[in-house]
Amino acid sequence: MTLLWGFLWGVAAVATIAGGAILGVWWERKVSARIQMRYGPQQIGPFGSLQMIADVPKLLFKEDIVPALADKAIFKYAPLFVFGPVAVSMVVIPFTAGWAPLNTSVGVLFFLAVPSIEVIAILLSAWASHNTLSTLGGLRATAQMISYEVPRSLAVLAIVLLAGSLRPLDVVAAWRWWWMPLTFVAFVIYFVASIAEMNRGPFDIPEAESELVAGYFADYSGMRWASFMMAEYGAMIAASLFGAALFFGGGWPFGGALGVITLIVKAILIMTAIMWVKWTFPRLRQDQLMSFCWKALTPLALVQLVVVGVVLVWL
Amino acid sequence: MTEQTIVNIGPSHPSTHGVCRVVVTLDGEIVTHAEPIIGHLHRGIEKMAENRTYLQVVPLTDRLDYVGSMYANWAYCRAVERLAGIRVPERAEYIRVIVCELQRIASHMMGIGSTGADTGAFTAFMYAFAQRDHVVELFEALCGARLTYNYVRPGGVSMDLPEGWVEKCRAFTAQHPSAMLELDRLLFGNVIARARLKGVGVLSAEDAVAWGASGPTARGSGVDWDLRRDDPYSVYPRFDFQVPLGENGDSYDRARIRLWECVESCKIIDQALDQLEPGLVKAEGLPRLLAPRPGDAYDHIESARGSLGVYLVSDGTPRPYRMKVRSPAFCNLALLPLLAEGHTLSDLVVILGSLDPVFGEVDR
Amino acid sequence: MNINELREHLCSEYPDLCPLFSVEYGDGVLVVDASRLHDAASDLRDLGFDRLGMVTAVDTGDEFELVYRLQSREMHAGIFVKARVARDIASIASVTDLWPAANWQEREVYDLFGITFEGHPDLRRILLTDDWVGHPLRKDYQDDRIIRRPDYI
Amino acid sequence: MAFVDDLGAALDKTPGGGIILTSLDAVMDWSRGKSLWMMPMGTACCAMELIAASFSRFDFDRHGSIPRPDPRHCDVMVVAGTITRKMAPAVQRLYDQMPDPKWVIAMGNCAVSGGIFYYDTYSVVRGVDEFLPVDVYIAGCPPRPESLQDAILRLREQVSTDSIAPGKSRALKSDLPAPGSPRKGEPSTPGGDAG
Amino acid sequence: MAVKREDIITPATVSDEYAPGAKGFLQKVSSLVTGLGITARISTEKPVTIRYPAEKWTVSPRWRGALHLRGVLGRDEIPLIRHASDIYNGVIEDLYKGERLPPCVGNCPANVDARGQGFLVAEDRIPEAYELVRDRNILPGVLGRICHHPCETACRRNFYDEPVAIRPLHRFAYEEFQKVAAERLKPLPITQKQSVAIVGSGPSGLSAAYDLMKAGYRVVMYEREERPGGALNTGVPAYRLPRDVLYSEIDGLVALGLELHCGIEVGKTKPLSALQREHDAVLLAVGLQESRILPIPGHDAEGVIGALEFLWAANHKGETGVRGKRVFVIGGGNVAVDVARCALRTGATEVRLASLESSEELPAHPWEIEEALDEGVIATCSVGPEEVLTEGGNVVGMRVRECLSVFDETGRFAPKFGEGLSDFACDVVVFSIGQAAKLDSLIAGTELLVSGRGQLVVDGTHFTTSAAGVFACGEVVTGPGSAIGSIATGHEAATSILRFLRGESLTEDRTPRPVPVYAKYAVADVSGVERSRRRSIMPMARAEDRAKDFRPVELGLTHQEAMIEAARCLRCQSEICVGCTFCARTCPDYAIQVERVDEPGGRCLTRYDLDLSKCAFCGLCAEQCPTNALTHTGQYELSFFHRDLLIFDKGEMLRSGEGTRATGRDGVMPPGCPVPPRREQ
Repeated sequence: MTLLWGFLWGVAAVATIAGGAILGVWWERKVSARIQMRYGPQQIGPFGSLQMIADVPKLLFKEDIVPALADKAIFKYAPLFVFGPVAVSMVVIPFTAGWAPLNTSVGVLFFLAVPSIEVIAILLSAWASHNTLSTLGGLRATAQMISYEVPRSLAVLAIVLLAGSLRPLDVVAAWRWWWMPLTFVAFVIYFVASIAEMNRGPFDIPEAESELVAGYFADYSGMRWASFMMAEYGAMIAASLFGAALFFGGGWPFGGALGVITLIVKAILIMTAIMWVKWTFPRLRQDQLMSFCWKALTPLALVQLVVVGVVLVWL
Repeated sequence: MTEQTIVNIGPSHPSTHGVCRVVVTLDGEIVTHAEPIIGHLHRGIEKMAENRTYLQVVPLTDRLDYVGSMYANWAYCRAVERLAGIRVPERAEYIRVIVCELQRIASHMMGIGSTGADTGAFTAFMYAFAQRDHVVELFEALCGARLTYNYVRPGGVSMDLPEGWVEKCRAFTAQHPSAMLELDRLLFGNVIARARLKGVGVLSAEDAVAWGASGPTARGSGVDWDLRRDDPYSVYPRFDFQVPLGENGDSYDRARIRLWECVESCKIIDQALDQLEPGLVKAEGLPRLLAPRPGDAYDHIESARGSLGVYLVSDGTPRPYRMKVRSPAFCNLALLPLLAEGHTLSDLVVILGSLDPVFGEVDR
Repeated sequence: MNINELREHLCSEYPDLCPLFSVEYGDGVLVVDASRLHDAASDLRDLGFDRLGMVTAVDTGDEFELVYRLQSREMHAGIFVKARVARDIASIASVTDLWPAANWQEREVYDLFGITFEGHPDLRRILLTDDWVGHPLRKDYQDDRIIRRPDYI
Repeated sequence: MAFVDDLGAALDKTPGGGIILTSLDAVMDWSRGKSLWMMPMGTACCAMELIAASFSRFDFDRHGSIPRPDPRHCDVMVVAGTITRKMAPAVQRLYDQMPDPKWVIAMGNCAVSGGIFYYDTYSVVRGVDEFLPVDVYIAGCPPRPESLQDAILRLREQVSTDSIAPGKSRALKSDLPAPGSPRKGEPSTPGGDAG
Repeated sequence: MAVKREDIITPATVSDEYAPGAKGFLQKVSSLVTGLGITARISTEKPVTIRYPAEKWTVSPRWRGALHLRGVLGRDEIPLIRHASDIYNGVIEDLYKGERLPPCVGNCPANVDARGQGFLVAEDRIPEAYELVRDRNILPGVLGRICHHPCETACRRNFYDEPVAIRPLHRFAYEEFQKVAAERLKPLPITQKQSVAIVGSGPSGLSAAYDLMKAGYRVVMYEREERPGGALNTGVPAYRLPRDVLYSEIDGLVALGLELHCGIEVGKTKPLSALQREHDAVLLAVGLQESRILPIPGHDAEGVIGALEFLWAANHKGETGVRGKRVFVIGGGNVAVDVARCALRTGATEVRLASLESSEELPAHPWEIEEALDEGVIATCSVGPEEVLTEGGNVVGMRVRECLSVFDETGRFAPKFGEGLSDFACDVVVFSIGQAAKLDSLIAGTELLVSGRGQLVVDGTHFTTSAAGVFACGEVVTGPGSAIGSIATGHEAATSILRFLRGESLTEDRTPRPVPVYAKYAVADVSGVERSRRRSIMPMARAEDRAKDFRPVELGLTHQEAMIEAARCLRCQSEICVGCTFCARTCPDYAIQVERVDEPGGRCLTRYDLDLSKCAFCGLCAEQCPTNALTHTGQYELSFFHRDLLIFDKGEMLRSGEGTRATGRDGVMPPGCPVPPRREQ
């Protein structure tokens, strides 16, 4: 029974992520266009919102190229493992007060841990492509994603510390507005680390267009490539939702369906901010990225943790 | 020492600015050797010029440095004029200065923008390109082409300024410096961009001179050498302008010099427009077929990339016997192996971008 | 520095180069023997010509004329150095040791004219593919792939 | 494109599959036509206009066409600029790397026929159609970005006639020269005029 | 955000560093915020995108798009500039403003349609060509020999190779016309009651007379000499202008209805006031009658003579009294050269031409000087006359002073002399430094005014004098000038008279003749030019032969040569492609191929192929198209499904240049060529 329930939730999550990614891509194209003094997609649907509807069937029916030198089995199925964890991680998001698809006591940990499986998939796909640039991209991605787990987790830990629970629903329930100023630094760290986790600008080093062409997915075409893109946008959506839930109180101040909408609006704002950052800043270099993680973000997260601890003690 | 990887970048790669192939030997992510392989755009223009009349070579020179066609036009025309002893009317010289300074802006916008794109700041590229679009529009109104102008001709320029052009040009120079200031804040003031550009690809002044670097590449290293001021040609001595210089010789200096040169170019354009007087724009009585007496001549100008020279040999027929283009981008690109060594792959791209090569000119 | 001052300066420092100096179209030209080119170039560099602007060659029919354009920052002057080499033994000393700038430029001349530069560290083709046959800028270059533009003026 | 080919072929053979095939074709042609991602194969001057085309002023994104640097993600290769003999193998290779269905736009006269570099040069390929199947030719040296937009819109016309079933593509209502008509404009020797 | 322009100062060094410590940290953080702020601000602005294809970009008028032809030979006729004299200036003005005025027409003082002449001659419609020229140039046969041809100077052929031989074609047209003159010269009907008297039968008077006759007026002309022609008769040497040509052309005019009375000197034989009474208007075209002689020491000695007198003697008596003598001609103008050459022909042993100007600045036409030098005239340039050396009242020599410069910086005549003196031995000194009018007897008894310097008071644009109904034209108004210049004034004066007779305002709606400035051409290098494209060479008598007598120097073109020469005309500004092939020649890519047939009656452009796929869009072809037929279009939508569609043939080149798309779809069928009729041998 649980299995069936889980399967159904999985399908729903995949559908949500796919739909969300489609809209996310459209939103990104519009946001980046406005920042760049352009209009962006315009011709299909109102404001070009159905542009991705045209893109997806096309990608679906594109030739599925498997390079001759690639490790065929791994090459073919690695994209699934990129997309899967992101989809699965969605199930713990507390959409509104008192309701999450999967209400588990280690939900926060689950959310932080499960998407990390993606790293393995990325490394596999990069390796399987048998392409120097892809391999470099995969290696970069691995280093980056594993490193940024640390400040990200520490930042979330600040909230967990305040809430006293790893259950996302509990965290949302315990959330108070004054947490916002208190954990602002933690949110910034979470925000930055999430961007790095999902390999987006200014941390898109693994797929750096101007250096590695497309990095680890350089040799993927059609739907397989689309699943990488979907994973990226899915991760962005998941991170935005989760961030909105944890740092901005989920559906607060509303509950029920209105709470879901509030959460989504908050998440869209965070997503827009992620895009805004991407389309404003240059890209960091690999070593700078690592030193930024270990020398700036991680200590800062620790400091934040201490501050939160002090506040808790003082209370 | 770990095993070395050989990575092949290009010839079609988003950040090689054209069709350059760089064979990079990597030790981890560190470049131990970068070997640019050029010639993918070698079209044999110098050979073709030998079977074209002097006038017909002008469109060919357009295709040399396609980001700064006016320069190649001008350098070539100066060589022809020197060879054939043509005196250029003053108005034509002013117009040449104006269009070439506009061209400098257009070209530098491309250079700065691609520096942005190389470091991942694509939006800065868009902003720079929007400024370039203004210049391109001015050129379109002037000579009817957006890129390959064929405007500067032996003996002057092909057409006089159209009506209302001066006002449009003034409107552009009025807004351009503040746009540049904003771009400076967005790109060169940014902490990430500085981290990416500063200390990357440091070129010493001695190396710059010995390797024949010129233009912003040399000036970034503090080599105070600008043909417009130090070997004055045309009407440049009549203008008051400053030559921006760098101290460190890194990619940051090379790229940022371009930005400030644009501001200085605006100054020159304003002064030139003030001093512009009516008159002829082309030397009178030039026949369709120029046949300079046998001899050779060289002339060079300061293009956006450095000192661009044209060496012409005439044998007395209406066609050049030999044309050689001294391409600044070619000489600057030769520095890449020197600069890239010891940096990461990401930096290699930035260094290549900061040299701002245009492969039409490198390969000819 | 104008051309006469340059001539005086050159004559006072290196009297042996003086008789080779002439003026064409306002530019100083130094015509040297191919065997003496490297010495002359070295002298000129010591004189203050710190930049090598251009190295190129002209196919004059039976000989190649190598043209070096030197530029001096302090003197604000430029000078040509020309040397002729025979077509069948087209070879001349490289000036890469004096100016590293000559590296690629000499490779280009080698590529397009087939003139070898002795002492060049890395004399390979640069613009054309490595398996290219012939040297295109020679006047007698033959290539079936060239379509001659009809002679029409 | 194995899956699609098989599907198309299967539908074509199945009785009654024609209807499904037609509607599927309609969906696919619409989808492909509205989402022509470009592989910018910019080598020379035209590359500048190609860049300009996707930038603020001309904004290809409006048509759903975005430039992707990676051939694997692209549908249409825009060959913009002179292709030399040294470059041609690389272009060929990039084309081969693109997944089917794929199209080629020859942008600018250099890519169409060598253009200004047709005569007297030893290193230029006279037209990219010597080794790639070109779908749309754009004249211009360089063409305006609008020309490229026009070409993309025209390519949509052509894409709209494609079918996923092999050999089922409809003929494009275009003005192709009559079969067997001599190629116009071949160079002849000058003369015969009194000018 | 807006920063003042002045506040943007280039830093001394661009290597900017963050401050150390906390300040630097703040700078770093604020740089991120600044960046976000800039992108946020810009994202609120309106995008700069052009929404193609809904919004189409209007390209600049100079846009170099796909080429198109406005018209082609064989389908479109070349317009002949043929209008009544009184609206002619307006027509020229309109053409000039519309940039449709051919340089040859524009540069001719009388605006003779040389382009139309070329067209008609090439079509073998030579009598029509003659009549077309005669409309504006009353004596084509005469001017075809003596004109200084400003048309050829401005001819656009100069830019390509050599000018079209317009003047020899006038002469050729005259010679051909003589064969059919009898049937084509019919008296013009007199439709008006009024009549006009013209004093003087020089070129200006004749042209005015023709204009008035065409308008239907009776014209009576009075000439002082026994034969008509004015200065052409008295001044121009016979080796340049055989008198029978002059007389036969004037006879032609008489045949058209001109009443010519020779041997009547108005003012002596018949008073001017009588003419004013008899006729409704009087036109004075009396020319200049007197040579100017410098009042230097010895100017009244025996052997000093004026140029006009000298030439009169040479032309009428064939003898000037210089046989075996040394002649010293002072002056550098065309008259001086004529004098020198006449002196040679009348037996002078040595002829020396002394001019103030240096040899480059000589006012005489270079070809005249060249011919004179060929014949043995010695030129002494940059000298000013100082004194005529006399001995017993006879000339024995000439002393001259060196002249440093003739004109000052502003271009005014202000000769500067040096110290150097030199003497030349000679027997005859001819002053050829200008002429003056002698009007006292003519205007006696009328209210006409003369200025203090003896010149008639005339309005220089409308040619009215101080007396109503009396007009003046020709050199008496303009001073010494060219024959074609006089003819131009004749047309203008005729217009004034027409308006006067009709009672219209002289000035209203009257466009002054525009004098466009055309580029001066350097001599082109024609070494690489095919034979067929070069100018027909006018056969000349050998220099040694011609220096001895007054037989014509130029021998004329044959029919064949003339036809070929006329076909060389580029029909400038006609906006009809005539197949001159210069676009094809100028094209750096050999993208254009042009062919035409030149059979009279079937002249046609048979082929015009533009290979758009090779075109570099450099604009060189359209820039130098002499006819402006080849133009750029604003078309920028140039995408094709097939490479062959990029080759535009003649029909597609004639497609509409409006709109933005040049697909070749709207191309029309190439217009066919008329079948050339077989020429009768």
